[in-house]
Amino acid sequence: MRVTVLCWGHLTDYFGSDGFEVELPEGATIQIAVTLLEQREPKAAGLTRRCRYALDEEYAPLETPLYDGCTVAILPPMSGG
Amino acid sequence: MRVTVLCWGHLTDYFGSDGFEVELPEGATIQIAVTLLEQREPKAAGLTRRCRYALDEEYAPLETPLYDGCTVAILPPMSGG
Amino acid sequence: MAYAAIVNEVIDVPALTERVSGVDNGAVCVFIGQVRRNSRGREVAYLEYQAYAPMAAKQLLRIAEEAEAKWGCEVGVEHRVGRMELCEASVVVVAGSRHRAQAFEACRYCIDTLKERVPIWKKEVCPDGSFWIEGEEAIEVSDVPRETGS
Amino acid sequence: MAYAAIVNEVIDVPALTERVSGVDNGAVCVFIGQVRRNSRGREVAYLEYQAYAPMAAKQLLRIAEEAEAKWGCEVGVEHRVGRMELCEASVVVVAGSRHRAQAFEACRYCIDTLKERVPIWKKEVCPDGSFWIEGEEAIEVSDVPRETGS
Repeated sequence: MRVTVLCWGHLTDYFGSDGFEVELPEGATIQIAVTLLEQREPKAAGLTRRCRYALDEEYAPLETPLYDGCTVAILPPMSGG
Repeated sequence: MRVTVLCWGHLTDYFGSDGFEVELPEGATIQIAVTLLEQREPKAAGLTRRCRYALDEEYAPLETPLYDGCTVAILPPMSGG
Repeated sequence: MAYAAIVNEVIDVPALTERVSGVDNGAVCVFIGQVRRNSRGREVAYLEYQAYAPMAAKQLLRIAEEAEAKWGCEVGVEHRVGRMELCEASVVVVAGSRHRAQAFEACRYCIDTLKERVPIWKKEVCPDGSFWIEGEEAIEVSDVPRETGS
Repeated sequence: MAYAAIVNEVIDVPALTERVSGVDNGAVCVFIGQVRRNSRGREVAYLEYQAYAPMAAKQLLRIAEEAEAKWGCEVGVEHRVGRMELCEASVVVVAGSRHRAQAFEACRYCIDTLKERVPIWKKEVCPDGSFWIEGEEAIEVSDVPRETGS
């Protein structure tokens, strides 16, 4: 399945802010998408521990299963206000 | 001594809002000025219990002595805001 | 520096806010008290505020200064007197500080304290009569003609 | 009805305030978060706010709705994104209610909760470098060129 990944905050320094698509096996979870990112950019490893995650614009835990065409967002600690 | 008395809130219905002068004996206190008002307008009697008082624009207790030329204000419960 | 005034005209909220919006402040809290249509079941046509102006201005400034000292912030207050229509502001408090907690606290302190000790009185003019609001009480405006005795 | 928006332009504070200043409200509380010169010892030249806009707008609206339900008041929030100069407002919260306690509480709730769960990130651009502010941390913007891999 194809999944869109969006990164925010300092992660955009590594992965850009436009998002990108990844191919994942059926049954993959948010955790698997995150692991893929950590492998792609070693500087991002460990940082994702601090993050929260969203599936299709709603907060979701790491074990949430993904589906074809969905959007996962990696959300570092926020600083709005 | 001559003392100026100012009334506020519903007391202005009885005593006007422009203030007026009274002649008081030496040694008179705010209490004495208040008693004079209560005698002048029976409807105001007892109401002054609820009030606070000011001497020359500062809060002052009933027993504060007055002096020639001073200004006493009778302040019912306030409702600014 | 603390600012306080009793004013006769419409309060200029942006201008007052500007006073506490300096470059060192990250947070500005504004409180606006305005004339509402219903007051404890009475329908209000308009309000009239009366102030013992010189004493009220002194007390307002003192309250603003207390808030500045206690929360390390900048405070401004204006209270309007005279006739006010529905939705018009009778009082505006502004507080600017580095962080938001201080701005909220200072603003709240000023409006709470103002109600307790600034000599201002509100008269509600309603279709069925007029009432002096004195603390928790509403006293119907008496029909007796005013006498300015001496 | 609760109102929330992520905006790109200068926030119009009077227009936003107007939304919660109806004739049934006697109290309006406004909170303005603005760009301040100093941030934990760093001198700030300007800020850049980035938002996950559709999710941020949803979360903002939900917070405003929660505040309205909890305090029986009217709430509006705008958060600006993009580049902001010193003293410009990044966020404005307005809350109108019959009495002041609700307006203060609702306004405070919105700004506190917004910081916790609305996906917005601040980058401080300083003379000595730029920093992503992420919660309590400031992460220096990396020099590596951005790669949008796939």
